Amino acid sequence: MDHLLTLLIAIPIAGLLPLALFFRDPRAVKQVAIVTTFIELVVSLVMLAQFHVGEAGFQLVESAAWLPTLGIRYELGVDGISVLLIPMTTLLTFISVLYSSGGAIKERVGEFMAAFLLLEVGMVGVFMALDLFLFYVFFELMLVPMYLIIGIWGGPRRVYATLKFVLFTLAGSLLMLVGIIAVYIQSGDVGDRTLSLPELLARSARFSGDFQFWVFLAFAMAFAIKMPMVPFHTWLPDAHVEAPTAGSIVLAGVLLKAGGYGFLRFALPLFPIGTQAWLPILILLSVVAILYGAVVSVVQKDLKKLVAYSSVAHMGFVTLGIFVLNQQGAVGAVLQMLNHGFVTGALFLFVGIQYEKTHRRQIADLGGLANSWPLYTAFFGVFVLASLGLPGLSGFVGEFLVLLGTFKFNPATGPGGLFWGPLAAIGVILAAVYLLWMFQRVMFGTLREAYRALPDLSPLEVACAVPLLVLTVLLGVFPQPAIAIIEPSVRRILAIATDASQVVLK
Amino acid sequence: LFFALFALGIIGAGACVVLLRRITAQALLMALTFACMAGMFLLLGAETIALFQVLIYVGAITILILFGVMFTKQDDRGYGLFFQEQTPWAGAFIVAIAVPVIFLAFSFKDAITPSAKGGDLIPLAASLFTDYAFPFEVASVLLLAALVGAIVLVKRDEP
Amino acid sequence: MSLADLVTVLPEVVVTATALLVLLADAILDRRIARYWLPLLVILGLVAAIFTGPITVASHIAFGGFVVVDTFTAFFRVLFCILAIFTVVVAPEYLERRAIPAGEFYATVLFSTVGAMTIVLASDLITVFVGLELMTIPVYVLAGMARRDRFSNEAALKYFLLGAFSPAMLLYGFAWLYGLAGTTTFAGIAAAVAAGGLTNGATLVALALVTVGLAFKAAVVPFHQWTPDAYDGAPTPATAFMSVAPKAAAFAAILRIMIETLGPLGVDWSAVFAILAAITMTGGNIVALVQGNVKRMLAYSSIAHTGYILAGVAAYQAGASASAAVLFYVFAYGIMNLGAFACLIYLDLDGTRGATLEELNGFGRRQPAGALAFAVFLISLTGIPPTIGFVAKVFILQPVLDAGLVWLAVVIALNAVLAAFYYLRVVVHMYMYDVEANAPRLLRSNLLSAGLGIAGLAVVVIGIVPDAIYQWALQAAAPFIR
Amino acid sequence: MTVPLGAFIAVSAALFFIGAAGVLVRRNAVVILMCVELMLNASNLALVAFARRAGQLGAGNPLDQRGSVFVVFVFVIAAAEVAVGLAIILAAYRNRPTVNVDEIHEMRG
Amino acid sequence: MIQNVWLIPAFPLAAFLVNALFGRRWLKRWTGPVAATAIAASALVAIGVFLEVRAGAASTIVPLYTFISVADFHVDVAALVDPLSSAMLLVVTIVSLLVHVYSIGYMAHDHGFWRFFTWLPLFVFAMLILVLGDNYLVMFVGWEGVGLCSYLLIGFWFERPEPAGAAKKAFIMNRIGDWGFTIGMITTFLVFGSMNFVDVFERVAKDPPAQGVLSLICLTFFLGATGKSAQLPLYSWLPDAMEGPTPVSALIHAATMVTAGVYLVARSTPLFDAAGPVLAVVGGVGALTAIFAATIALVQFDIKRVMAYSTVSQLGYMFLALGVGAPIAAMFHLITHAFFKALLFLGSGSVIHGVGNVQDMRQMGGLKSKMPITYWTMVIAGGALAALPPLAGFWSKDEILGSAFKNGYPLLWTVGVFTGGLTAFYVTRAIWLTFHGQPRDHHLFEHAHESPRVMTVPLLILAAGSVLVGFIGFPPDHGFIHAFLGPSVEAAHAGAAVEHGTDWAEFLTLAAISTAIGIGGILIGLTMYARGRPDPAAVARAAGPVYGVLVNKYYVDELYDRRFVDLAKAFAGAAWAFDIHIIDGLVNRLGWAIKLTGSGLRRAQTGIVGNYALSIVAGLLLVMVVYGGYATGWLGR
Repeated sequence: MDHLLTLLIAIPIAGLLPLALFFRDPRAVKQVAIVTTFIELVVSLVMLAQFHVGEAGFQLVESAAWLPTLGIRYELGVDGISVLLIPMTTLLTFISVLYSSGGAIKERVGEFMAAFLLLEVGMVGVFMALDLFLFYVFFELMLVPMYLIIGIWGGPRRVYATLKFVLFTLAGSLLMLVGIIAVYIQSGDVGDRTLSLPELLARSARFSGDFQFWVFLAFAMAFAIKMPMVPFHTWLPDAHVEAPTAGSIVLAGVLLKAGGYGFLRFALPLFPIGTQAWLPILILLSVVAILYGAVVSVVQKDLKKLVAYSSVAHMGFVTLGIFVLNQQGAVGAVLQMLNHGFVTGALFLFVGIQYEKTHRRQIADLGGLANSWPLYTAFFGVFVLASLGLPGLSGFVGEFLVLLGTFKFNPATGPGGLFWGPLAAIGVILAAVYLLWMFQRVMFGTLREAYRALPDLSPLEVACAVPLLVLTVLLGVFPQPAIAIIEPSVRRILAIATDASQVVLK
Repeated sequence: LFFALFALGIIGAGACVVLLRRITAQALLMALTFACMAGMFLLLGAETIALFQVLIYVGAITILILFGVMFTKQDDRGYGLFFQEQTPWAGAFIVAIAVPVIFLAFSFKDAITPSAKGGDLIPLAASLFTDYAFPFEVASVLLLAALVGAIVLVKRDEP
Repeated sequence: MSLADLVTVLPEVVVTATALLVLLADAILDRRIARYWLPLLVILGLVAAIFTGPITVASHIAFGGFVVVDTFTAFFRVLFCILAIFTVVVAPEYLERRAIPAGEFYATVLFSTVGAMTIVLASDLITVFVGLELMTIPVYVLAGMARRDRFSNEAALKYFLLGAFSPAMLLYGFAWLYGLAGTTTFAGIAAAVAAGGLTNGATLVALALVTVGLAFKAAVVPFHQWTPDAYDGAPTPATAFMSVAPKAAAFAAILRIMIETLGPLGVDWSAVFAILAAITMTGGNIVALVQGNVKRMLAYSSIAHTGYILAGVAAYQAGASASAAVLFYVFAYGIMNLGAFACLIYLDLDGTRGATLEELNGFGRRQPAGALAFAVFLISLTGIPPTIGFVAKVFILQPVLDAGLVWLAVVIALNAVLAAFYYLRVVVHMYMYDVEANAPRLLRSNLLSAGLGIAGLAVVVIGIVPDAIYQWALQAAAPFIR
Repeated sequence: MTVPLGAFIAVSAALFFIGAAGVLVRRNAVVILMCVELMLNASNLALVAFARRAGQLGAGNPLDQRGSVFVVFVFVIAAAEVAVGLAIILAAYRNRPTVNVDEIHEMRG
Repeated sequence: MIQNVWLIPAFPLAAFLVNALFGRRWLKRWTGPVAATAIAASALVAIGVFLEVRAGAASTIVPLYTFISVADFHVDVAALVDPLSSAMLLVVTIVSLLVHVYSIGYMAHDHGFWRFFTWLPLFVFAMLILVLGDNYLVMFVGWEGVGLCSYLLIGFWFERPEPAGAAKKAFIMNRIGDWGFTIGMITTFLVFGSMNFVDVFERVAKDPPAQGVLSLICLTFFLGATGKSAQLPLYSWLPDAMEGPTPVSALIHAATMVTAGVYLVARSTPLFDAAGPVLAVVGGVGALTAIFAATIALVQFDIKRVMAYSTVSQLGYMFLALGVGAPIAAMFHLITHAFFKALLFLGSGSVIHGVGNVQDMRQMGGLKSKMPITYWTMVIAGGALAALPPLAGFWSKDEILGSAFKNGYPLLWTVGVFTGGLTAFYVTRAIWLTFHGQPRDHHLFEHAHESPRVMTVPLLILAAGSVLVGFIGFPPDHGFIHAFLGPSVEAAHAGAAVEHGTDWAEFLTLAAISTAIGIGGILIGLTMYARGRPDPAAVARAAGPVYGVLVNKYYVDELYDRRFVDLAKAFAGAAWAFDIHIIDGLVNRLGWAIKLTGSGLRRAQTGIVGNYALSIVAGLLLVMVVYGGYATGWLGR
């Protein structure tokens, strides 16, 4: 089938219809949502199966005129990077919906599921869009549903958190919009104006240095806020703390990836000169994020906040890997994105489960849970270990490759890999510190009477966790298949991004 | 000579309208201004316009205003209240703009020969009903609309 | 004046006729019947007007060159009719609640529409001025139509006094233009300007006066202050109408006069417009930010939108895309802003003033359909895809950047963030807070819901496939390419 | 005897700004209305003067129609405005017996 | 057989999976046997492999699958079978087997039985990966794996705070070491373009890179080693690790895991040889650690802690050996130590088990009669530790000291010998306090009993080992082990000592000296504790401050736990405050400022028409000015 990607976008929208039909009946709504997201998951796997491993370029491309007067196209396609991120997205969405249908969401189920399906459209679309305009549309499309999900089903300070989330993201993305239009206009200097990525890359001419400098900044702002990179990260803890479990899972698992993905997909290949210009600052910020995020995580009192700050650190590895501009780094970054998607998603899932049972999230109020919840402890433990980068679990491979790339990083001026590498590696130690300390305080020690009666994981919750667990282990033990998919595309992007032979306009 | 007279009349009366405090007097002075304006038009050889001027302004509008004055109780309170607090500012701005503008006004050099030689009625009417037919119609609609509006606004609520 | 001439202005004739018919019908028909038939009649008339006028035509002169019907005219004719229809659709229940004479209301709306249409027909200063007045005077009336309501009175009074003051300036500016060019037709003036005879101080005076006069009509900061009070106090349907139609007309006039007529002076005025645009959008947003009353907040936000549109005007050197952007934005703004105001009609409060944020709490539960529509309009006003508001912003940004006004583009972007704050806050109150005890009663109105539903749908659909409209706007902008 | 066009324009300008000043400084709605009328008249004067000038330059009729026609329309508009204006003032006066505009500021901020 | 070497780790892994999945619900008590049999199986395979290698099979690489391969970076999961690894395999599997068997008895009454026997095989698996890996990355995987298992097993009794804390401490300290390992490994790749031992060693032999780089690599690796093998400054986790079950201490924290560091350095001998100066560091640290830990061990009363510090000290010996360029000696001591230290732990475990979970020696005494087997095995082990000929410890340790002396490190030699004396003293003290003299706690004494056979049998086997293993190093310098390991570790300077035969004279003198000192230590111990003169308490009082320092372990824990941790927490707290008040604060203030401006502008909206008109006029003025400005050009165009 040659419209697979469009299908991926269409399925959730189609799911809205029956949803609207049974709007008032929670059970039916849940079933509809689960079925829809499951079909979506299956289709995305089909897409993965259809993908030809080893080819660098875009595959399953669909292209049609959208705004012919402006030469803007509806252009979809996947390459080695997105073809893995999309199934991750669909899986996490499915799990979120599955978990939420288990009673985590009690009121306005219809609205919730609708928001989630819309959200899925945006998330899937972001990873497939090849036209900058289309990409932006999907990028923003993720915003509103998440805004509602946090704002309606969130915690006590949800309104503050959700507004903060939206304003931060908008501030960045609107600047990016200006940048996109600037690109559109500049592209007119050779041939017709266009925003289609393949088209832009195909044109041998490059934008002028100054132009790249500023436009890259515009793009970088959007992605850096989305990632989030220090110092634009402060929306993340609030958003996560207030968001409902499912929201946190998807927010951490997928939305943050949009930033890293955007860097790789658009910022690097389109603005090599700009990249070079901003490289030092971005590397610095990445390393700062790794250390800073970890350090701040150590003293967090709220479980979700801790995981949130740890995400900051983890995403620091992603940006670091991207901007050392070598294959190990970039591949590591992508792997780290996948890993973070599964692991942090899982961590939020388990924090959520724990909260559902105990109604406490302050680490101080917990303790000794391992005594009554062996299953929970086992799962949670594995994900914690994966998150602190234990070899044999998914966290390690990505971080290791990023570090390797960092060591290889050897700029003409300024500190090189042998300076950044060890610094970044300290982050790995710190990860062990805050995660294990948290684990000790929450799971170990004597169990409180109040929690003695609480049940262990329910079958549903196990069902949600198992796929993530399996993937975490597989990615950790057999990363090569994934790498084989990712590497060619990464190589291609880096080739473009580091190719100086391009003609520079003006 | 006439010009000076009329100009004096216009400006003087206008100023009084702004400055005086007895409202009826103001209305009458406004009428005077209009009258002088008509004179000006005569000087410029636009009898018809002058005629309209007398009819519409000196006649209709002044009457309307006077009605307005009658209908609304006028409180003649202290001078301080009678001008707005912002008067100094207003004066400053107005002067700042007026001076250069009036100065620039003199940049129109051509001389005008005041003559009573008129007869602009026919061409005026003609153009009004041929070339300007459309705006004319629109204007009539405008009057209608104004009529309706006025009625709607002032009529008492029907039981 | 021949029959052919009349045919060219058939839509205007039709609308006028409808107005008279309505007055007549209102006079003779029985209240209860009138209730249903008047709106229907008006809508039929407007639809007829849309179809009696050509949608797209090559430039076509009539009335001895004093009326020009071109693609631009056609675009705005349709737009004005649509807006009028929308207004009439949302109004009835409200008018009834407020005991506002429906017939006169509709008629006045129609008169104002005719005025607006006249403006886009005009080919010389006189017609434009008459048109402007014909458009505005009825709007004063609309504002004051809730006779018993002090706020309505106040709104009307303020609007009238200022609305009489600033056109005097406009008129005086016209007078000088006439004096300078020796003619009142756009073509003539343009020719004179092109001849380059107009670089002396007197021109600047005229230019300034004209600018101010038009800026006032479009509610540009610092000539905007009438807007909040007028919008706030006027009966809500009237507000909905006056917040869009006159503004659209004002921009039509601005395009005609500033670009088509005074274009060659551009270097002078485009810079001023750019500055005004920045001030306007920023000022409007910042003040809107601190409003507690949604109606008033929307009033300020409409000022901010003026700023965005003005940016498009300022970028007119980018060519057709600029004018097209203005047209498209005006179109988009018309639908979403009218819709947003109309959504307030649901809330049945005493007095004409709008609901406060608190009164909107839990609106999402009490009136799901209306709330959804409102949310769509708000999101569109914010400029988040996939809505018409988003594409409109994109279309504006493109010429702005094309004209090299990067700073203005950035200002627009940042302003959009500010706007997001207060627009989304409304959504927050509708969906994220629970209903309060003293929440106002809700008006039940299928007609209103239907109208809003269609508008909301349009906002989204056009937001996804805007190409047709944009192309139309491009054609409409054709007259301004030079 | 001839009078320079500038003089006429100057007079009109003067009147115009007198009117404007009136609008700014007076508190009585009716008076403000009068001042607006003054401003309109100022425009009229300018228009006619210009028309005359144009007429002199152009052949034929000594008075250019455009200007005079414009003036006529201004008359019409002025009349309409006054009518509606007074209506509004009266309507307002019913609910709030004052014509002092700066006492009418319930809506602000 | 070698081709099937992957079976060795496979069995424990299988056991782990089986027990993990079915242990809690179904297997319960059977998890023990399952694990034990699995280990037994892999032990058999290990023996097979060992025999083949012994038979002279060339060192072979058994690839399994590609682990990571990006651009020029390529790493397989592959096993390197050579004498070194095969020997290690043997030790690991056998000791593990014994410990498993022993644990079945020791843990019999623990409610976490199944958990124990889930983690233990996992540990063995990881350890075997560590041993077998043919490159640093895979080794690192095992390296972290064992770290994890030690974390899990130290924290086995997680309900109590101490084990949980100790576990965390262990893991984090190891992480600090691993930081070094990571850097070393990546730098290795950057320098040699590979992580496989074989390639790296070839390249370093062919064209050695700059001394500085090499030193960096070795130092970082050594940092890793200190973490894992509890050397200064990262040793302090090991004593705390005694919070774990005793068999764990025996297996992980005595016999196998802690020796990983030694194994790493021995593996990398070619690198370290190339980087001369670093060796000195290694040796120095080793010696320092040895004496440092031994002194602490002198005064401890918790029997397991004595053993722990002794382990640290013995590991110090091994590093000393490596430092003086005698990797074989190091491995030799590693092997012997594995046996007698495991025995010591299991023995003390059996005591603890016998007296009902008491570890304080001051409450024991006179247990000799109650538990003879334990006693005698302990004595043998103690002898081995004290390096009494002809027990195992004697040969290995003496070889270390010997090579230290011969290769020209007299200072290290002296330290070593002196430490030997201390060792002898504290082991004597421990055994005496435990088994001899009058029982100090009668209640406890009454209930004391010999452990069941399942525990004593392993003791006996180990005892046999402790006696005999030493002879694989006989005759000194030319024993079986030297011939066997020589090729794999001394590739750099192959068979340095082989030309001339054993120098018996030298050997005997050195041996005599050290043995004498050892016996001296024992005698002092005996006199003090058996005769009570000089009375230990008196000595302690006399020693005064010194004694205090020793009892408090040089206050290192205080330093680490309090100072460092508190500092770190304070810093982190500051960072968080910064986050909230500065970074986030700025954002909120911005919003606040905007709102303020808004309400300011709002006041301009007075509601008075006049003012509005005024602002219009003002605007007019403004516009005129700007127009004028552009027209006259003073605003530019």
